[in-house]
Amino acid sequence: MNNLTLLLPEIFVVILGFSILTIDFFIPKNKKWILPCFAILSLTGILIFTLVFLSGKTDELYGGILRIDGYSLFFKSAFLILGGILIVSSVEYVNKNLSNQGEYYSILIFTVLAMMLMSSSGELLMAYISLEALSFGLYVLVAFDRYNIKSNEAGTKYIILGALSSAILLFGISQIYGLLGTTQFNEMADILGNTSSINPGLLIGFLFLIAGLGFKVAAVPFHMWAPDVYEGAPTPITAHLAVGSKAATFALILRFFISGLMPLMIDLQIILIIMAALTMTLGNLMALVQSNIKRLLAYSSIGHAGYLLLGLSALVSINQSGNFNLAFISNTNFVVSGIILHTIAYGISNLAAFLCISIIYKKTGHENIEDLAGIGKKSPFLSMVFAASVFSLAGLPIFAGFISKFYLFTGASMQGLIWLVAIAIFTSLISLYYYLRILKYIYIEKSKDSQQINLSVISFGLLSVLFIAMIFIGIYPAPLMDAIHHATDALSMLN
Amino acid sequence: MTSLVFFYLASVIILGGGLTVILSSNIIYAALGLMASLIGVAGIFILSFAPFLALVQILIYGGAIVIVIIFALMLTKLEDFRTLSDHKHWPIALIASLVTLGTIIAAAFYTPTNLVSRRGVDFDKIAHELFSQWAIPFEVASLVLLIALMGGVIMVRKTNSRDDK
Amino acid sequence: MDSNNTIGLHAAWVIPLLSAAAFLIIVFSMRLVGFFFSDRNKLAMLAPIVSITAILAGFILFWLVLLDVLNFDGGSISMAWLIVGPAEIRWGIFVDKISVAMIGLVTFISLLVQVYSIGYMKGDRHFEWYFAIHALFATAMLTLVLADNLLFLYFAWELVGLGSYLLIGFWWEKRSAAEAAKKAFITTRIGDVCLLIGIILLFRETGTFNISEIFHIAESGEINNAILNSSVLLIFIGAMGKSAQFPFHVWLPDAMEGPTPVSALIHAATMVAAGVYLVARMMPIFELAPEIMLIVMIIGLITFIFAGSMALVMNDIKKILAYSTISHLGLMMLCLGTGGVAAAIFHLIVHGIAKALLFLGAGSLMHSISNETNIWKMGGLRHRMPITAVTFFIGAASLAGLPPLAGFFSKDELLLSVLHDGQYVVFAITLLGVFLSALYMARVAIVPFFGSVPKNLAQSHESGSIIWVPLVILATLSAGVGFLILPLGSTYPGWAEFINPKHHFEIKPWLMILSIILTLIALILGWSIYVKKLVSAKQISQFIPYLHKTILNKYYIDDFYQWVIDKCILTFGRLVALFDRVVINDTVVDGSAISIYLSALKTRVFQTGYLFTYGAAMAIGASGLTILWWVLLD
Amino acid sequence: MIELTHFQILSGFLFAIGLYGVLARRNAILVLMSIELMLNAVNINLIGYSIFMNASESHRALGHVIIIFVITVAAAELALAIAIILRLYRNKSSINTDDINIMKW
Amino acid sequence: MNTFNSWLLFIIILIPLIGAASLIFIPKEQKNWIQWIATTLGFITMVLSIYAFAAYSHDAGGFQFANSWVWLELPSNPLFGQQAIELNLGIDGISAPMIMLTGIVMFTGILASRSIQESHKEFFVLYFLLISGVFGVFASLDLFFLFFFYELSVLPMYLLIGIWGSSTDFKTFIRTKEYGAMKLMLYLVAGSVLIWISILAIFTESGLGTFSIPALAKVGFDTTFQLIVFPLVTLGFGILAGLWPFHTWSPDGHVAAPTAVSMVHAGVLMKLGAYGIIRVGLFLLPEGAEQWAPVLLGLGTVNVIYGALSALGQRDLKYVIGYSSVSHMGYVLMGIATLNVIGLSGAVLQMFSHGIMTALFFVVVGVIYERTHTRDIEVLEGIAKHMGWVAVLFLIAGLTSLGLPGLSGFVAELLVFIGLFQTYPIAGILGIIGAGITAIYILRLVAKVFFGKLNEKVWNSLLDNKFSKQPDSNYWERASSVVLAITILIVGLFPFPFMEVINTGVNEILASMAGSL
Repeated sequence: MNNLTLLLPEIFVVILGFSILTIDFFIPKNKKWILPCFAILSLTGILIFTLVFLSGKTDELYGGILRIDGYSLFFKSAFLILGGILIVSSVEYVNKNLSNQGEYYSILIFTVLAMMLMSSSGELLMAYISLEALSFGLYVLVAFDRYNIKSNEAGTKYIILGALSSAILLFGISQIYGLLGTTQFNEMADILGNTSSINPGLLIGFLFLIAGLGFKVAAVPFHMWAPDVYEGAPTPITAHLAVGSKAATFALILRFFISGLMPLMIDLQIILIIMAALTMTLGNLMALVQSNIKRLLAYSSIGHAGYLLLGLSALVSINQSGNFNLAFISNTNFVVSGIILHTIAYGISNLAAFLCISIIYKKTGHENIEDLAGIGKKSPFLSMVFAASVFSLAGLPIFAGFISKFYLFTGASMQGLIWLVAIAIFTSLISLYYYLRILKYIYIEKSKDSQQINLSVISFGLLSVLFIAMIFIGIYPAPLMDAIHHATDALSMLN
Repeated sequence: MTSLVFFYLASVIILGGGLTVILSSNIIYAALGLMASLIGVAGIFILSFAPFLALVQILIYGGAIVIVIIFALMLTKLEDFRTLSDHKHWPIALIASLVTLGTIIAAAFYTPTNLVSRRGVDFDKIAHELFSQWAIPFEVASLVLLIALMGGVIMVRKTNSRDDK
Repeated sequence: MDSNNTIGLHAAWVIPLLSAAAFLIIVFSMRLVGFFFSDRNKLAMLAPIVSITAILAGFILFWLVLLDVLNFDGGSISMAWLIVGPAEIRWGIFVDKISVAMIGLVTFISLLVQVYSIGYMKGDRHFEWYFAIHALFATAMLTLVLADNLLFLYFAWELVGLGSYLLIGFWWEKRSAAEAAKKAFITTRIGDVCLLIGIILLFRETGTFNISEIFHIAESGEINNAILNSSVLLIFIGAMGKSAQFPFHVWLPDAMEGPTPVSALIHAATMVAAGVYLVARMMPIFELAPEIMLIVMIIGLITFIFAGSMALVMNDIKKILAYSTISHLGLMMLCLGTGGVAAAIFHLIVHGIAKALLFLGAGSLMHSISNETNIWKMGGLRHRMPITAVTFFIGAASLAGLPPLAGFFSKDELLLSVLHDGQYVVFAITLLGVFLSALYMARVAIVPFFGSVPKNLAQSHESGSIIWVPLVILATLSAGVGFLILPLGSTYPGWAEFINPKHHFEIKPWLMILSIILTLIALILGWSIYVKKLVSAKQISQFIPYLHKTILNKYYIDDFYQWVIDKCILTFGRLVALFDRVVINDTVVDGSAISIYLSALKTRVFQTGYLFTYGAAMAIGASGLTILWWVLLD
Repeated sequence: MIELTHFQILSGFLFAIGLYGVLARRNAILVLMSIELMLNAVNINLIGYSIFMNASESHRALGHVIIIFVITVAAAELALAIAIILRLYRNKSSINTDDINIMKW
Repeated sequence: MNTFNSWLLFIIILIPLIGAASLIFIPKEQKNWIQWIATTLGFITMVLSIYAFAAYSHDAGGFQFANSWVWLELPSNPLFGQQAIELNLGIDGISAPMIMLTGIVMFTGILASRSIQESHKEFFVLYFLLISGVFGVFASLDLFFLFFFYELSVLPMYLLIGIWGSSTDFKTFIRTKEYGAMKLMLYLVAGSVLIWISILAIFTESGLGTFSIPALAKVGFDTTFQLIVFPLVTLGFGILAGLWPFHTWSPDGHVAAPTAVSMVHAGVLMKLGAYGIIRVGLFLLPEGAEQWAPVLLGLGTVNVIYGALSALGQRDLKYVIGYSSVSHMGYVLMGIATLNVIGLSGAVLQMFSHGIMTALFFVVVGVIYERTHTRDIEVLEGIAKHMGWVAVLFLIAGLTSLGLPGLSGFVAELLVFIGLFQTYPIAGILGIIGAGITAIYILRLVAKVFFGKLNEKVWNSLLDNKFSKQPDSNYWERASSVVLAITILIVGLFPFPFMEVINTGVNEILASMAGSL
């Protein structure tokens, strides 16, 4: 019998979403701050509840459609935290630039729900429908700034290409369903492990599926929407796109690959390698010539997606043939931990960067790199956090990005992908140029006016939290790694 | 054999409708072509012993979607309805679609399958599956619809709030 | 060696340390005095007192060492400085007769020059600093002569160069002084580079820097002949640099930009002799390389003649003396080239004393006539400055080789040594040089002191006692030191035997007479040209105009060097710098960065902003990857 | 007899037609219509597999279930897309995809 | 005391980090507080670093003050079991002098930074980060942390140069500080890219699952592997050491950087590259080193001659010094390439000596630039008249640079030459010739800039009004430069105690090389 109580966290989140929508009717316009406060408090409550309630529980619902395990627990908590951070970072932006606050927050919360479901789904249809829920939320949120033509354009592009990608993804699912007869990850692994050769129909299935997922994580050549949409979306939503949707998709992909596609990985590896190489090269290269900061970070996040893809392609070691053996997957756990760590580190840094951008945008009304000039003087704390996030993204110590990159690359090179790692490291050198360019404008260029930027308590608090998180993970990642190892172990236990 | 005739008939309708959608220079024709194509798909469903799906197909697509599209068309510029043109890059589009087509068809021929003869699925079974095994995705789908609804409202409604300048 | 613990040996290493201590005391007190006393000048005399005390103590200790050497034949003592794997580098001293003689010379001349300087440098802005460098120089020079290993010698060698650099550039506010200091350092540096190469080459072959051990190994024939030859040659080039041998002689005349006492001490008596000393010291391995000995001789000869000819046409009194120094150093080298160590060292001492005397005398002259150096603007000063004049004459006559002054004996020994070697052609040319040297000595001694006194010099008068006392002492010595060549009693068997017991004192009367005649002819010629004006110098020069002009322009060697440095090396440096900037930096480094940037610019046109492109990329990407995968799997 | 291949080819053609439409049409709403074609191609594919599949009934029912989901999502997607496109139309007076390129490079 | 010793290195790394962290919380208006805290912490660190050197027992040898802490557990692996990344600290005879060098240069850098005009707080925060990174590299016995600290020391460079640096602008030749900073940063990270790749290669190839250097040294890698990876390591670290033709960041970067940063960068960070070649290249990949030594030697020789000639052609004082660093680092590379005790010891001593010397150069030039706002050799003349201290100290640095005996440069270069002559006499000769060229450019500079007649009118127009009372260096700058000068003298005159320690380290490296060959 399915123990539906295990879904309590999700149910609470749904309830929270609806209650916000409802409460919105009853509060006057000038009291809208109640909404985010309520949302954050509830999310915190749900987070604590989830941690207490789900820890140590391992179960599957409906024969594996949803999996409750350490892995999903880790990501659920991460997404709940992310939801909280996104809401906090949205408060000021939404207040100033957007109407329909209730809808905004509730949709945001629904996307959190969708992400939670993605991380725990163990089946393609469930994965697809929660992916769509996330996408729909994002379509709306991207276009939320209704009177901003960029936002409209971003929304249009996003939804049309999103629909195209979901058509492609669905075609892939249909092929897999038809040729394997199942959409369950576990069963797929069994079937794939038993069939000796793989047929063209399945190739289409998996590749179209990967194409659809690749669209979400902005992997080359499915990345082209990303810069435009990142640029046009309201800044907190850009952060969501860059962090939330990407992390959730990777959470899904990881579970899919490890519990479903492991037998196929030797064959799939080459495609992933090509995609990874293209993604990190192109993303970092194109970021060199950007002048809009959000667009720049969009390309940078494409580059980071490339690093994560590098991790995916290193799930099995290269130069091995034949069936599973010990050496073949001996380092898989290492790589998976690396991917998760990098996702987290990258997510935190990116959140900090986008938060800084949205604060600056609020004050200056511009998002071009040139408009960052003199921020270092105007707001030392803000610029320190911005600089830290930029360093972290560039992968320099003492920030989180360094250890995560190192860990990921070490794992990949242990799997024999040292050449791909070399490309990755070289692209990260290229990336340093544009990151430094940001720093140049922040600290070195002088601004025309000397108007101070005052941080609100909320922004200050959130920035400090992110800053400390970046540094803490950077110099003492052991606690986080512990949690990640638990998550990883849960994943491989299912294998 | 009869079924094959019907299948071809449906195929002709579907593909013809599809071609109208992508080739017609009049948008109303295109919308009608879409409708024809969708109804053709409903025919395929009937051939596959899935009358419920056919019904859903006609109701949702034929009844709702095409109407929505036509409404949407009415809300936008009417002038260029009859002068639709394609991109000047359409050959690339053609190549892309032909490559995809080639891949899919080649795969269809090269893929060994383990088949039985055509048979349907009981309506009861579908209903049972949908509301027991797939209850949660179903709930999530409702969430998707809700979000779409909210999104649609937000996008289109006029508000009196301060941003309506 | 059982003599390792003699008092003299310990005294020997104390000598340089005293001066080193003096240097440190002066340098620190300079700042302390400035710090504690507002009026620095009151305590300015502290510096000379400290430094002179040190050098005086050194001079006294010298006698102790000398006594020791006479009794025990010297010895060595050392301590570890650096131990690296197989290489053990030690700080050590080695006392033998040559080094003892050099210590005597250095301490003595230093002492006199420093005393002299109190008067000469009075009131200078950097008075204390002057004595500090003197002390530093004394330390280095004494270390140089005492060093028992080549590396330590090189160490001191370079420090001597530093002292010279600082003293030449003492009046650094004068552009010419700054340039001269630089030139001196760089020119000698070229020699030093070769010297260092030679030393390390020897180390590579023998595994030691110790001079006696090197001799030992070299004599046993364990060193490859080619390497021995090249290292000996390199060492000789080092000596050439320091001793201003042709073609490295250019720095010495310029070095006259320094204060005159400095020229007396460093650029006449001591430092420039270091090269000669080095060759003499290394003679055992030079003798193993006869080809190099020949080169030494030839270089010496060329220098002797060339510098002599230049000394003959210069007008600046200090320059004349400088060229004369070069010329005499050439003579010593020539002699060393024939193996005449004792003679060369003897001449070194004699020349050192005499030349110091001449320079100090010139300084005395200049001091009283407001630093005029052109001899043609002087004249008739023998009446105004009798002591200076007389001592100057003695010095000049000694160097010209007039008996019974010291120069006569030493020159005689030198000629004898050349003759012994059987180099008759060389001998003939040397005689020409001897003639030249007497001639220019006559010129430089006669022109300023005879004739009529120019009007602007009417006020000139004799210098103070602190200046003329050293002159007198030096003159006395210059006259008397020649007798050291003769055997004096039972403990002293004559110079040659003292230096090398195998040699014996000998006299060739015809040679003596020949040299006396030559000298006299030269002096008379000088007398008749410059005093009696019987022969016009101008006419002679017009007789050979091109040669005269060439000599006057120092054979264009300076110009050539200037050209090499300015046009070749500097231009080459600029070219390399330009290459670095334009090719390596701007083209290769920036170029690769820019090409990445440009490729990004080119690539970004694919991001058209049109949905069509984005969708096409996705579709083609998806099916393209599928096909690729399919192909790869088959 | 109708065979699986028929379904697959029909689906392939419809998918390709839809894809062509998405890429080649300039009117945003026509693009959406083409996407509907692609989704229907997926449905044809699914129903084909579902009825020919050699598996238990619940597995075959899954095909139908997926089709229902696809239809639902397609409808919702279309509605939302039209809403967003209309919003764009209000601000820009055009639904021509060629005009939607403020952001590029 | 033993507990203290085992924590010593950790404390040395930690103090600057604590300094950086604590300075963040001090309000930026409290300039005095900031400076005093920085100076005090710097002094303590210097004392500790000197203690680390002095207390290093050359009799015992090996890695001393060693201690390790588990930092991050790696997932257990069926191949090599449970492993962890450990913070593994310890110094041997090669790193001990480097630690001391860092301490001295860092402290003198702080003294020389008193004249920073703006944003003291940020400057010292970044400076301390840099310092902590440098100490970390020298003290780490773990490839991961070596790399970690390496990157940490690179991290603040861009801002340090970009904000507090200065641009060069002769009409025909312009280099902005942003350019210099960017180039330096990209170059250093380019080096770290190669290092990173080779670290990963070594880690993977060893199959031990550990980054610990002593453990990896025992592995004995495959010859082919060594032949491939050694050039990567050498190039990576070599970029930092100014290896030709990857040296161009060094002059441009050092010229643009503010005084203290130039000091630390040219003085210590470049050594870090050479240190890396020894520690990673020679220690872990001896066969590769053996095979590639001639190439390294050739490049080192080019460095020496090319750097010296380039320095000869410069107009900017700091560029001369920048290129002289390139030239002098050539000796280090040559010394390393000899692979014998003498040459290698010479290289290590040269690292120390050049570090101190170049720091002294930069202090002095920094003073001149601050007073006159120009570094143009064509403009400056005879400034010794008003800047006695500056002139004397510059001369000391210059003489060290040209290898005058009695100063540290001589001992180091001499050992390198002796070492070279044992294996590659021709290179040795070229090296000595390089020292000759050094004499030319240094003396030319001294004669041109410091000597000669001062044109008072030009001087007054150049001199910053702030300094019209005392154009010479102030007490802080004097203290800073005198400390450096005294160090130069001590090492030059009494190298024995230094060489004992260095020798221990070098012998161990070579013994381990000989063992694995």
